[in-house]
Amino acid sequence: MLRFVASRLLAVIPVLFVVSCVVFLILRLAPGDPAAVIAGNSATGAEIEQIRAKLGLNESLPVQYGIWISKVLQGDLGHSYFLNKPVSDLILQRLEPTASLALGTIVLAILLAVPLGTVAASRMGGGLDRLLSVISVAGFSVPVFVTGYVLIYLFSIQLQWLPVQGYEPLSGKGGLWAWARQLILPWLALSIIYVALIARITRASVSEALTEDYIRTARAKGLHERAVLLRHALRNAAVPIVTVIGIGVALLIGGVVVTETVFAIPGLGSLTVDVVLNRDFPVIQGLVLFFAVSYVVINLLVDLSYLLLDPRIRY
Amino acid sequence: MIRRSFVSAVAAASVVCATWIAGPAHAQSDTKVFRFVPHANLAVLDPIWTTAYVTRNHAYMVYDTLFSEDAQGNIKPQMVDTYSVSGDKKTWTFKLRSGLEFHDGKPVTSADVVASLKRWSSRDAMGGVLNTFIDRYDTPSADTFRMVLKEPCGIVLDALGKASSNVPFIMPERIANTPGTEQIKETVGSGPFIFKADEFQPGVKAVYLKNPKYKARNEPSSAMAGGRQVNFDRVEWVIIRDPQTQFNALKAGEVDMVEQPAFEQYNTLKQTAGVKVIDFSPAGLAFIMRFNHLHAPFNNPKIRQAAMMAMGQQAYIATQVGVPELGRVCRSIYPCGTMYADENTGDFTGVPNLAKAKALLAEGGYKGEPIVLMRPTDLASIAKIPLVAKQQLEAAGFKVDFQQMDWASLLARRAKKDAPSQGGWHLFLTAWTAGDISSPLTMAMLNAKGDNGWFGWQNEPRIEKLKADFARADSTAAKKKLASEIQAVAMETSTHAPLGQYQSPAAIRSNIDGVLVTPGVPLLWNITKK
Amino acid sequence: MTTFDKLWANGAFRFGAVVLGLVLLMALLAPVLGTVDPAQMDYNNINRSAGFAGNFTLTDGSSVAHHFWLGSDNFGRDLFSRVVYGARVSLVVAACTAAVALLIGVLVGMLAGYFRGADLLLMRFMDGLMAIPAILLAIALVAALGASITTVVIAIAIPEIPRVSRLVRSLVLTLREEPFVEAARALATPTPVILLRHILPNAMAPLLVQGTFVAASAVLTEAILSFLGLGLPANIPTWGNIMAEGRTQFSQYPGNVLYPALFLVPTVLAFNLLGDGLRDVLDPKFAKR
Amino acid sequence: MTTLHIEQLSVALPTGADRAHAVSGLSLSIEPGQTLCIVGESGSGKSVMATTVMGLLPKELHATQGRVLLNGESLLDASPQRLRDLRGKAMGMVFQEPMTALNPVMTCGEQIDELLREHTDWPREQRTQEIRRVLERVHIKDPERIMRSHPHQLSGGQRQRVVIAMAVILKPTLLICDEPTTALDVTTQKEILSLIAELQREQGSAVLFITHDMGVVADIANEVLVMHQGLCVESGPRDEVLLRPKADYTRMLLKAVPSMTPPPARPSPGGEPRLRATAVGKTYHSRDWMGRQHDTVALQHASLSLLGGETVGIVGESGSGKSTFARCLIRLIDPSDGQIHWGQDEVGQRPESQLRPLRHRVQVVFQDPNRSLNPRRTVGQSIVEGAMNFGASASQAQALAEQLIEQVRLPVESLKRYPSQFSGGQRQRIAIARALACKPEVLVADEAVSALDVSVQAQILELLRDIQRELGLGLLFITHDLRVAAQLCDRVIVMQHGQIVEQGFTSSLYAQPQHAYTQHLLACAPGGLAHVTH
Repeated sequence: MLRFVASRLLAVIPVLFVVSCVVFLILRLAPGDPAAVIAGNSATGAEIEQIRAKLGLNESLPVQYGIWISKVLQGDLGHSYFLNKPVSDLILQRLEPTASLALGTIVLAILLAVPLGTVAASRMGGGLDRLLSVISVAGFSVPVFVTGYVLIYLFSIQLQWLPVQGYEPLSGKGGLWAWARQLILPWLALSIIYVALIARITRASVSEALTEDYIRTARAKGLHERAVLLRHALRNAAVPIVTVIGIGVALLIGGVVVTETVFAIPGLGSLTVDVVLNRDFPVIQGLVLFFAVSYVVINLLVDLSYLLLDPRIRY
Repeated sequence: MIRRSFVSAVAAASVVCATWIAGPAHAQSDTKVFRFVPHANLAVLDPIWTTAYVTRNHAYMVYDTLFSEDAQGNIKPQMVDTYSVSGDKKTWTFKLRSGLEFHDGKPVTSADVVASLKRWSSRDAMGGVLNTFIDRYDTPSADTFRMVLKEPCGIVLDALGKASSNVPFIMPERIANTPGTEQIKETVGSGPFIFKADEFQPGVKAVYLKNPKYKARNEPSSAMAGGRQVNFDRVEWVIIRDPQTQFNALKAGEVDMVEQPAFEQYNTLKQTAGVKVIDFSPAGLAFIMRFNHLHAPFNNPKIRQAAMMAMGQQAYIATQVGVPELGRVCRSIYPCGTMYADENTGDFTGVPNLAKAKALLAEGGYKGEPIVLMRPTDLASIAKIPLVAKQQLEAAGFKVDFQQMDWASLLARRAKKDAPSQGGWHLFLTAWTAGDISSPLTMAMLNAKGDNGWFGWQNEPRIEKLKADFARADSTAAKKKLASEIQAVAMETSTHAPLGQYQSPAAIRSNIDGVLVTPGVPLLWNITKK
Repeated sequence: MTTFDKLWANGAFRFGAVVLGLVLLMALLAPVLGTVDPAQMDYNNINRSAGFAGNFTLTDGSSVAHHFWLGSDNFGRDLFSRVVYGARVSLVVAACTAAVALLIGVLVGMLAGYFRGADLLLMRFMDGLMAIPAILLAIALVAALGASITTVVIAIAIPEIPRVSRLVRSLVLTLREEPFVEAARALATPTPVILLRHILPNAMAPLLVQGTFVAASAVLTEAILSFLGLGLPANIPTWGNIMAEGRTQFSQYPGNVLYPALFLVPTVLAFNLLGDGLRDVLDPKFAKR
Repeated sequence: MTTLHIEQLSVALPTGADRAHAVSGLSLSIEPGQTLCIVGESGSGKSVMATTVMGLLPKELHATQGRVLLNGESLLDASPQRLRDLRGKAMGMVFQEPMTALNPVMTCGEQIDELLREHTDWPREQRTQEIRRVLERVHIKDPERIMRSHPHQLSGGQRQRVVIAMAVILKPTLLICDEPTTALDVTTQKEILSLIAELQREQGSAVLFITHDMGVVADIANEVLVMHQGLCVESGPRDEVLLRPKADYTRMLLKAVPSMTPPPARPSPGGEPRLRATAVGKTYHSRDWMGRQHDTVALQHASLSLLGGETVGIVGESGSGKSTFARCLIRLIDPSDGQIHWGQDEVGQRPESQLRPLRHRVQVVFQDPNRSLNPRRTVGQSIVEGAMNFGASASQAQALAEQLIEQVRLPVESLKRYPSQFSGGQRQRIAIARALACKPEVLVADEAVSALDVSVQAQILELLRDIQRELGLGLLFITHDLRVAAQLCDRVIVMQHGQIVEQGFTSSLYAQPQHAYTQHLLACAPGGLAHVTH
């Protein structure tokens, strides 16, 4: 087990190297220049040049990459061109909101999607199956900013139950309740999408499991249909379901820009868009490294969870 | 033995949720806290290092200025108590008010002032002009500093009391010594608010506390001048990116003021309960279109003239602003309603004259080569005007190659002098607040020093000479005459096309009063909340 | 009963096919459905409500009687025309994205599945590709190549390619062991022929299913890109950028967002149900049930 | 009291099936301690009848008439709740596929415990103790370890024992066995059959035993019922039905079972060996998660030679290495050591590119008819593939295909149709035609008939003999079925644990087997009443 985990973590190095090189090149080759953005509207060409020189953007690409990668290896992700803050602080600051948004959404999605998919699978092809499929897929078919606005209109403006926007840190004075209140609407808006994703995979893999011989054995033991469905079919369908949940978490960590914009939640998604639009190179590169590592770690956790779910799998 | 069924478990959970949700609705809006939504995300904190408006607005909260402009545009002393000018008008002596203190408790000294002025003038256009006149600075005592000029200069006070970017804010010497091309690391000023650096979350919020030791002047507030009374203990800048969410947050009372709500929401805002619309900057903003003077066809004045004849200001106002009463046609290159605005602009009327445009095109020998018109996709405030320009230029017979890109790419491409077909450009459009274009010395488009002028790189020595005379003129009447002459040359050589003036009113809760009228800067002192 | 009859008998597939057929028809017949030039701005017809009958000024200044079935947006453009023409672009984006993602995904997946050596290299690269956030890729591409249909298609397709290639790889790994593939090897059939003649046709069913899901998410992602100001330029209408532009005045004129949604939601729904139907009928695992 | 009594039972098939009823008008009864054997080919409805008794019919099928009484209680109109109480307690069932019958993600102990928790309210210790006792009763050596281990860690035989333990732990009055030993090796089959008989004696339960193998019927049945197309063709005491069959169908079935006594040896055809293997071996190398290398030796120094016109059989149980040896000979896998010759050319260590021109010499027919033809290509396209690979033009290949399809006794129109439209037997014929398309010198049949019904099996064997005689092919026949080998092969090679233990002429080897393993194998072959069957 340890060797497997070690080898997977070591495999991160080449991926990180490839990813950082690719992103480094995309940024330098794509049009747009941070110095121009900093100088602002009424600057002149000369001023932009001065700022470029100060930021070291006139060095050759390999030199710039060398400087950056050597600093990263010592754990210093560098400084943002704009925000006068180390990149690591920026990411850490945005971690809690993104994590709360991501975890809440995934938990809610699983609680809704797994039963939905399992029931749909048990009544495969029936009216209920089609109805549940349409509901779960309908969630997936609406852009999240539309759902977001409608939810705000209903729950914040009309019913005034929940706040429109903002994020209260967990450690804030409001404590758990203030934190949760802010996130209920975004959780709902987002989880509708992931319910569709997870429900479809659950429906597919549970109905596939129901064709297996051990289901017939379970029924021959006189078990109630629900026990057969949950303890036998669902447990065997767990591996593909956990895989799609892993993908979901990776997407959520990557930042759900639109939801963060609509609900004004300071997540990694909106930070990504800001820094990319401003061409804040160090932060972009830091973010990409963070996403790459989190993506690989999530995949590793998913693979390790397979060990718990299916004894046949050994690494 | 059958375990609790799954369905009933979920039902019980949802009942609990329902009671839990319906807790207290509103965040109670405490009268001692003011929540403000700026027009853009506050990122850079150094008002000298960048000309970004949001950084300038932030700096007005934290820093103080030697002089400041009042509602009528006159420059009034602020940190300066008394000042005198020598007979030969070459030596200005300024004495600071007593008891001025920085937020870190240290007193404000003349050394701080000189260092701040040096750093400011290394980056600001008007400061640059002032520098050409200055021989040296003297600091005879802690509260007195002297400016010795090589020859008399008419814009000393205009410069020291300058309203818009870059404003000569006064910083502690240790910070002001940072070179102009490097960002300052600390935000310590002597202004009415103290910046809470530890609570600053870029892209999320910025927090300012009332400065108890601030010694406000006792004159009544008028624009930036006068006493700067602060009626709140804590001011929070809440960054909300989405215009619809800004609207909802204001309506729900979660924020007290939105600096720049989307124009489309103007009518609804006026009818929304608990909300009112106020215009703190009547001079507003103006759209312009800038030509690239280096490359064909716009290096030929006739073709530039033809393009200007095709321009119809009404269409720009209608599509980008959309609310008739917020926009107005204004032929002058200076904002109508400000000191130097002047209606006589030769043939340019701001109403399309297609016949004349086509004639000029023919005269200029335009052979239909495509005009590269750049459009920013991600800056909502000016994303629509290029579409109007494309339509109007095509109506006049121009062929337009429409290049869409994000703002950062546009800024980078705008700085390139290459030919339009090799990554350069012919035309771009942008907007300026009144404060930036009310004086010829601060208007970027009038920087006609060719290769090191403003983008578009017009080389027009006549404009530069008139600007130098303007700097020496000492009477308002003389300055007015020179400003009109500058506009005449600008129109003759069509430096740029003014495309209409508009206001961008703010939206505030109805229990808010005392928002000061300024040339574009939202000032958060003097405001009261019942 | 041919495969098509079996497919038609499946409710989900039927709903999907019918709706997509209607949308395709609407897109093709756009010019004759009482529409005007979707990009034409007429600023004295701004924010008309649905059903308003007035006249619409054209580029050359003349005006024609026009019925604003769905009203107009804050540019004064006819919303109904934009939605109808928008169908064209949205369908093109969906189809091309699915095609690009499937094509490259199949190529990479086949190579990785059949040749051990290529497997490690390709899959690590795919991991790398998946680690780059899709939004960053989209922004960089749109910034680099300018906003056009091809860039948007590439920007949406690239994050889908690793998923498709992973699916193809797993299919190839299982199909490789099938006796009819081994028999082909015994008959001395060259490897590329085995891949194209024996392996690919049997991987078609799950691939089609994945294709429909990619198409569905493409229409949505285009809307997200437009929301961020990175989608197609305003003069090329798509459901995504109509909604994105209309969002600032959602409370005042919800029509700008809701009317395109009335078209977008059923289309994405149709793509998804088409996929579910295909999977239930064609996928051998399910046929056994 | 009769344990199971069925009267005029009919089960309807959904519309569009090949006949109206899966089971029509079936009657039978089993007394406690008795074993009724239902015998019939696939599709005869025997499994549907068993699932009807257990009340496990899928949604599409339903019993239209008749009565099913378990100890006098009618099952057809019992409530689902009542049926669930009976299943596992009053009636237990054992299925055909032991490899997939157990839930892979639960330990065997858990799966039996689940049954006890369902039907009894015994405390945990009593349940665990009961499980240990029942596992001992089904002769599982180390019950503690088996209880904690997952199904994939057990052999086929062990898994079937766990299923049986689960079926009998609550001492049901009726035990239904649906082909419980078909997927097992001959030796394991014998142990399972005697285990069922032993449990039946102890518990006095009635056994409803379903099989298609006449040998098994001969070993264990008290009463026999022959089913065909859902109807009861004949029923009665075992000796009556087996020795004096009245129905033609029963007679046909008995005749199709190949006899255990091989015909007299044919003279060796002589000539150069078409296929020669000397000391061929195959070892699989794998690294586990701790990095330790694991070598599993699948095949060791196996040699053989095959002449044109001669049939050599390779016989052995699953895991004996016979399939690995065959795949090495066809060069679908690379042998670790030893030499292989196709005619004069050595092919053992050659790379694929050099092998390709020689591949037409050796062709193969696989076991599973459903997966040996590409479902997406027509029969004609599959057959011509080999010929086209070796340069035949389209028209030549088409002509060859028409000639071959008739040679395997299928109508010419079938060339245009898809494999899914053919029965298992017909698909094997197509596979043979495909193999013959490139005029091979050697044909390797890897369990080519074991997935077919006995009657169909007989026709395919007949076809193989004719083709060999007409084309003078060398035929290498791999099977676990000693009866088939006896009738088809001139010489037989017996393999165990990857090694050849004995080889010789079929008649002498069957009469006086030298090696202990061969003797054991021959003894275990079901149908002890050898004299009965012929």
